[in-house]
Amino acid sequence: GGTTKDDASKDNGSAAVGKADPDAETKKGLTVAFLPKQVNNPYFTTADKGGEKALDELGSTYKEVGTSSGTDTAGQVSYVNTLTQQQVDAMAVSAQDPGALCTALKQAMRNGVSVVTYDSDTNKDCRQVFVSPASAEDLGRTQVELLAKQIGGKGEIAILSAAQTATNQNTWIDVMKEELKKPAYKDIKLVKTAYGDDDAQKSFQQTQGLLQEYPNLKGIISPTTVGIKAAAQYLSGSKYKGKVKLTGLGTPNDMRAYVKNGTVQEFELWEPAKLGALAAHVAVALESGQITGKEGETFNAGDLGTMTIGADGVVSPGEPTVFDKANIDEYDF
Amino acid sequence: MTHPEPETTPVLALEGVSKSFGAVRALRDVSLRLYAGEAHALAGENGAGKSTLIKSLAGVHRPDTGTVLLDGEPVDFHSPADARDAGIAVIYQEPTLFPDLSVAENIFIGRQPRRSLGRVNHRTVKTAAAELFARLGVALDPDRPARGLSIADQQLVEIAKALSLDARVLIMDEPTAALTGSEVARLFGVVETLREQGSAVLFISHRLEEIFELCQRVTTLRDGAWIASEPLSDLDEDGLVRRMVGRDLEELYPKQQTRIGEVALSVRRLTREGVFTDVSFDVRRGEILGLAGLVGAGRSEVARAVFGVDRFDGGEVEVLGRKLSPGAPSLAMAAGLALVPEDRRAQGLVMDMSIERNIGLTGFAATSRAGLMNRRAERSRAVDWATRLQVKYARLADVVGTLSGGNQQKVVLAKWLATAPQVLIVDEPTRGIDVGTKAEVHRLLSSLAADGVAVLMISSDLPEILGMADRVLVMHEGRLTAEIPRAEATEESVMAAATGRTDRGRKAA
Amino acid sequence: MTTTVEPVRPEVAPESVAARRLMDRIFKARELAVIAVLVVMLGATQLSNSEFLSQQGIRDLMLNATILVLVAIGQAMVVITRNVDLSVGSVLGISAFAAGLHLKDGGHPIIAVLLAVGVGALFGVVNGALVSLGKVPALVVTLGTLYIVRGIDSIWVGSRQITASALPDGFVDFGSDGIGVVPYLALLTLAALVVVAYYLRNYRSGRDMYALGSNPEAARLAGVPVRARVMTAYVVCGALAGLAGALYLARFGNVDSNTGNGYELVVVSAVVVGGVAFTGGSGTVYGAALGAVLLTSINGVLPALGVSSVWVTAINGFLLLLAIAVDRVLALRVAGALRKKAAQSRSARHA
Amino acid sequence: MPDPTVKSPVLSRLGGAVRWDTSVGVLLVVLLICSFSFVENFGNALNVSFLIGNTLPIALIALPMAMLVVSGEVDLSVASTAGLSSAVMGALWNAGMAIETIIPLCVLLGVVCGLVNGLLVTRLGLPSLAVTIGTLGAYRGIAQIVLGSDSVTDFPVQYLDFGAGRFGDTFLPYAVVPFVILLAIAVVVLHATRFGRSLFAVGASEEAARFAGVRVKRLKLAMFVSTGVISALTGVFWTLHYASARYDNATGLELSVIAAVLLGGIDFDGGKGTLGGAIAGVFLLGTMQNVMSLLNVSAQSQTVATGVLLVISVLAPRIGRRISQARARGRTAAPPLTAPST
Ligand SMILES: Nc1ncnc2c1ncn2[C@@H]1O[C@H](COP(=O)(O)OP(=O)(O)OP(=O)(O)O)[C@@H](O)[C@H]1O
Ligand SMILES: Nc1ncnc2c1ncn2[C@@H]1O[C@H](COP(=O)(O)OP(=O)(O)OP(=O)(O)O)[C@@H](O)[C@H]1O
Ligand SMILES: [Mg+2]
Ligand SMILES: [Mg+2]
Repeated sequence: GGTTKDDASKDNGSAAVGKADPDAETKKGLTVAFLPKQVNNPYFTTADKGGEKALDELGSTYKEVGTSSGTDTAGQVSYVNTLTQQQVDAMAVSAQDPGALCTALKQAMRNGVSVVTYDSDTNKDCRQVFVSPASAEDLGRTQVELLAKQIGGKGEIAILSAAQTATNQNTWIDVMKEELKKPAYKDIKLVKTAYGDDDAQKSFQQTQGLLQEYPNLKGIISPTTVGIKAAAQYLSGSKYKGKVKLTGLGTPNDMRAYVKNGTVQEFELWEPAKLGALAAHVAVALESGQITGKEGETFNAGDLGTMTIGADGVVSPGEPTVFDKANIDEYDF
Repeated sequence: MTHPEPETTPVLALEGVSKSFGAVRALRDVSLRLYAGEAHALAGENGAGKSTLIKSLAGVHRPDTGTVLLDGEPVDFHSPADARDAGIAVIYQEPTLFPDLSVAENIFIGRQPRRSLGRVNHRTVKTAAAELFARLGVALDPDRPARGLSIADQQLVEIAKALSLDARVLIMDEPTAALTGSEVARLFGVVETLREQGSAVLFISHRLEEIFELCQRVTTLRDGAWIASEPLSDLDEDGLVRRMVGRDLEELYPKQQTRIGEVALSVRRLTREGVFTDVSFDVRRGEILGLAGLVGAGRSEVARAVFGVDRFDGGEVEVLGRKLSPGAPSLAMAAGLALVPEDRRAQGLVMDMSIERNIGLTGFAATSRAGLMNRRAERSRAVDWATRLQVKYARLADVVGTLSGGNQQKVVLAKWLATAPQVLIVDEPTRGIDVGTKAEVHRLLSSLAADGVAVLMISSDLPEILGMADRVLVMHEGRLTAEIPRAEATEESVMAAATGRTDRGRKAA
Repeated sequence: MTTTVEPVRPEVAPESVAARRLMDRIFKARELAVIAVLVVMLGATQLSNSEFLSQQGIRDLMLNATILVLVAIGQAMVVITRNVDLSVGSVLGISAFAAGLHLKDGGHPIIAVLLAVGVGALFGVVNGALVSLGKVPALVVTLGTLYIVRGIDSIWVGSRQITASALPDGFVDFGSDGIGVVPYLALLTLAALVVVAYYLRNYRSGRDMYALGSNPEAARLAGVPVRARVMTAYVVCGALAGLAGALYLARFGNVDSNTGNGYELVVVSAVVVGGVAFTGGSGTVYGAALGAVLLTSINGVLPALGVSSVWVTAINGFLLLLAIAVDRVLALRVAGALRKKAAQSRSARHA
Repeated sequence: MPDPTVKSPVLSRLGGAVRWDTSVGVLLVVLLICSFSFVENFGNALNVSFLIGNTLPIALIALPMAMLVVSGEVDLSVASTAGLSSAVMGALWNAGMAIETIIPLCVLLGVVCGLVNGLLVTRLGLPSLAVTIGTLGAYRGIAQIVLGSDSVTDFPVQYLDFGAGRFGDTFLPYAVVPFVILLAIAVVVLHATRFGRSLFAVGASEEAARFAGVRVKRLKLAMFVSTGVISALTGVFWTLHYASARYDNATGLELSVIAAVLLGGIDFDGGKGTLGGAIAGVFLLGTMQNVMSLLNVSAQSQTVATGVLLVISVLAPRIGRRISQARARGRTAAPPLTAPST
């Protein structure tokens, strides 16, 4: 723990209910812990690196802890508890489960730790601010747009998701379904949502199954980095390469080979580093008393500019980036 | 020692060997010499150290002190394989087969005949095994798996395995304990041939007449110590017993006159498909009923079915007028039945548990209340019976597997006698038990009968059946072929019925 | 030492030969049962979905099976010696990464495959040494090495991953191409299968493994070099897991620190479904391979039938139960036949 | 050279000296003392209550699991049973049922799950490892069907408090009370009743136990059912403790339980071990993880540490025995070879 932890925890003892002072001085020397869904996951590593960089610039300390499995909720809870014990100043958590972390997070807040969620949210009374990668509406809408454009606005499509319980996947899928009801997409039929559990092999076989079950399938949306990568690998080694379109959320490094060999035309993702950086700024702003997590509060987020907290304490770094053959080599994450 | 020994160098010898297991001194400064062309017997009570001596010769145990000499040269066998490669074949006291492999492969494992590229020649393996069985006069299918073989058949496979080595030294630890006369005769014929061809033979048996029949010299051990090595021509059975136990032997078959009472166990038309058919008999209080037959006649199977370990397809069993439901040993025990099974290692004892716990296993009714154990009662029950049967042990908490074969058998007896049964079934009760203790066990059975217990005694030891039974039943191929009263029971009449020549015996009811 | 027993006239009683043939047939039936289930399942799926057994479909089925089959072969060998190797998933993951790293740095594909096999064999040596030198329960030891190797893997790999773009095209194509409908990977796997099966059946050391699993104590008394055999089994198992890792890389074009996680239970299931007994000494690698094919085919069949993935886990579980239950019923039949046969041969003996 | 002495005798002789379960207990105590004195933040009541609360699910299932392993069987479906119980709890709560009705139903569910395992093992004679790998998938699959991707969190506050709360400011979670009661029952049953005696006998030699009149099948069935029930209850506890009913709750817990039980000296071949050792094993692993987290040891290194501990747990007693044997041999070999006396 840092040297300031004692006074920090004292004067923020009731951070959640305190009053925001936008002009308060930005504190230095804080310890902010990142607790991703899974350590060693390249996506989260990039995001957390972003957070680390931002914290460096802010003069605070970064640390990362977490479970090596993405579905070890109990493990995540015990990490929250440990962080509470270690009296870090703030934690940025990507929740594996919206409810399971609640008790532990509330306990953390009672002990004066500021709690930010990023990437995946918990119930909203269990954290102060949620840093959303991009708004669910944006993500759902743009992915449907991308695929519709590629398949010429008509035909059967399917979704390849991660686990059935993945909260943000489900939110995006709901938005996509709403979106598809629009008249512009009346010739597109969503035939199935398959779940690959964010496991390369399972996602792979689910893709096979989709293509066997729906021989007329024109396109697949996979709003998960593992899923899109597995689907792309299967398509690129099969007779469907280039014929069945694939889009969704993926990282440029994962997808580079498939974009170049023509399996995939376009896909998108926000920049995870920005997500992490924003989470870091939010955490420091909370600890400094500049914000409390209420709608309308504003704070300075460094390179990202001035940010405003939206409804339900959600803030997001902006629209996702679309990657294609032309721009993919400009990115490295 | 003054007894003359051959002038030549012994093929295999032990000089001053000692071996301890923790506090137990199993061998103390023992020496032994085996000469080519001579059959040497090893005699001693249960736990005298005979098996330990053999294991020291065979590279299983490493002696603490002393040397093993091969052709006069000291050797250091690191493993059984070393001994085998030096031309020593061993039949251990307990069969050690591979249940999943075919009988033929069991015999040749690790040294199968090969064909090109070092591949195993499966055909030769099979024909060679068939040839060995033919030599031993055994009708075993070389292709059948060893799983499910009776103890006797397993022992025969072990014998075939040892013979297949064509070894210079053949060591046999109680190979005949489970065999009947005809198999023993065949075995002795083969061993005799080997000996004449110049092999050295070391033979252990608790049947003294076998020792006199096969061997020329004998070494006696007592409590791990060497007592004597001498030609058998100088000894008679009593003399040998005196060497072994240090005193004269009492009557081996102390049969008491008893009052035969009501029917205690009644078996009616019992049938288990493919194993035994239509078996009916009664055992009365105070009576010892002998059940004789050749190996594989199905006697053990009947006993197991009666006790409820195996299910049966037809017929019924009554104990003291109460019908037993099939397949429930616990109910049979509650009704007053006890079974001392033939295979003590697999069926009689939990080898990894202590002596105390093994004896305690049958006594929960007496040593627990409302399910809770009474440790003191458990202990005193175990001490009582272990002492009564003269089990030789260091501590009651010792694992039963460390006892010598005969002492293990006594623990099995103790475990069942402690239940104070009304009907006692004993299957080969004295297998591997030394003469002294055998007499003890016989006296015990006899006095139990005198106390009104009904005893059904299965034994392959014909003199034992003739000496102890009030009545003899004979089985052949899963059927009862004769019922012979004590007065008429002779080796001839029983063997005739056992081999299927039923005209000599009276037809069973 | 060779035996001096001269070949003799095969004078086995005629009825026992007949009985043996019967047993043989029943025994083969155990593996035939798995094949039958497989055929029925694939046929039914084809009826309801004609795309299923298209060229692409058949190739996919074979490709899906290869990796699990490879690992199952090695596992079967270990299980036959009455041991088990739970660390295969972790070993697969770490050797796949080793191969990937080599390729990423511009290495030669063949060297990369050999590297993966070598890494796998190395962990096989560790497992084999721990199990046979310490004479300790294999389950605990390999549960330990499962954790250890997984931990080392994730420390070493960190958040790095090898993606298709880092691999030479030829290598990735090798993962999906083949001769006609038969993929290269399947050919490789088949070769491994035949070699191991032939070895286990026809070499002394192979037979030793069955003996060892059947009765370890007896094996020692019979002079079987127990440690060497256990070590061989573990090394082969590790090497095959390593090879599987390399093929995984070719097939999926992707490894990270989670590759192969949880694979041990799948492999063990495959081996059990294939009729290799956990008590050692029985079963064949062909059976294990069939078990693996059956399990992976189920995973291919269900999506092709349009069964919602919600049901897949449950159906997989029930099918596994069904497979072992059927196998058991068949085994009981064999025991029954043995009993009848014992009665017959007894009549022969005392005739 | 390989020591060819049969394994069991020596084991019993030196058993008193190097009993592994006692060593694990000692190790746990030493670890606790060191942690209390040297690890910052370890000793306060809140942390200890976290430690206990997070370890309880494993400890609960370890009770019947240890006994099951002693009897020579194993149940890998425990975590799936817990998950199924959690999913059913969530589904029924969503359907508006009272929690007082739901919990007995979950117990019943545990009985059914245990019965299925037990009947397949005892009636069909299937190996439990294979059966429970099957039901591991089946139960988890049913859980997924029952609750789908829902996550139910709105259970009544007093129950959630019971699951997560503790007595005042002490380190004792409420849930410790039922655990201690169950522990006491299990210890008595395994070590002081005829049922327990029979379990050991069955595990060491099923055939010999059957010949001694032990009702092997009934005994095993009872153990599978108890395991099912405790697993289902653990599912309920898990749901309340983490305030979340999901189909994937407790995934992978079976390996943790088995690792802990084996670490505690329960012999996987059956017939050996003590409950005290098993529970010491559970808390040793739990404490180690807690301490390592507090010391900022990464999850990956913790995995390695767990594995190393497991390997040591089986190697150490054997190496110890080997050393004392060598010493014993050295002693007896000391006197000079005596000349043959014949
Ligand atoms: N592995 C062992 N560990 C401890 N003690 C042993 C071991 N093997 C044998 N003993 C002890 O050594 C002594 C001699 O046993 P051994 O088996 O050699 O007797 P035996 O003469 O063969 O008896 P039997 O006629 O009953 O077979 C016995 O007291 C036995 O308990
Ligand atoms: N589990 C089994 N499976 C198959 N066959 C068996 C099994 N147990 C025994 N048998 C066979 O049943 C037959 C009769 O058994 P067993 O030899 O025990 O009878 P017995 O008359 O008691 O002979 P013994 O003199 O050996 O006691 C034998 O041929 C044996 O091989
Ligand atoms: Mg002996
Ligand atoms: Mg018999």
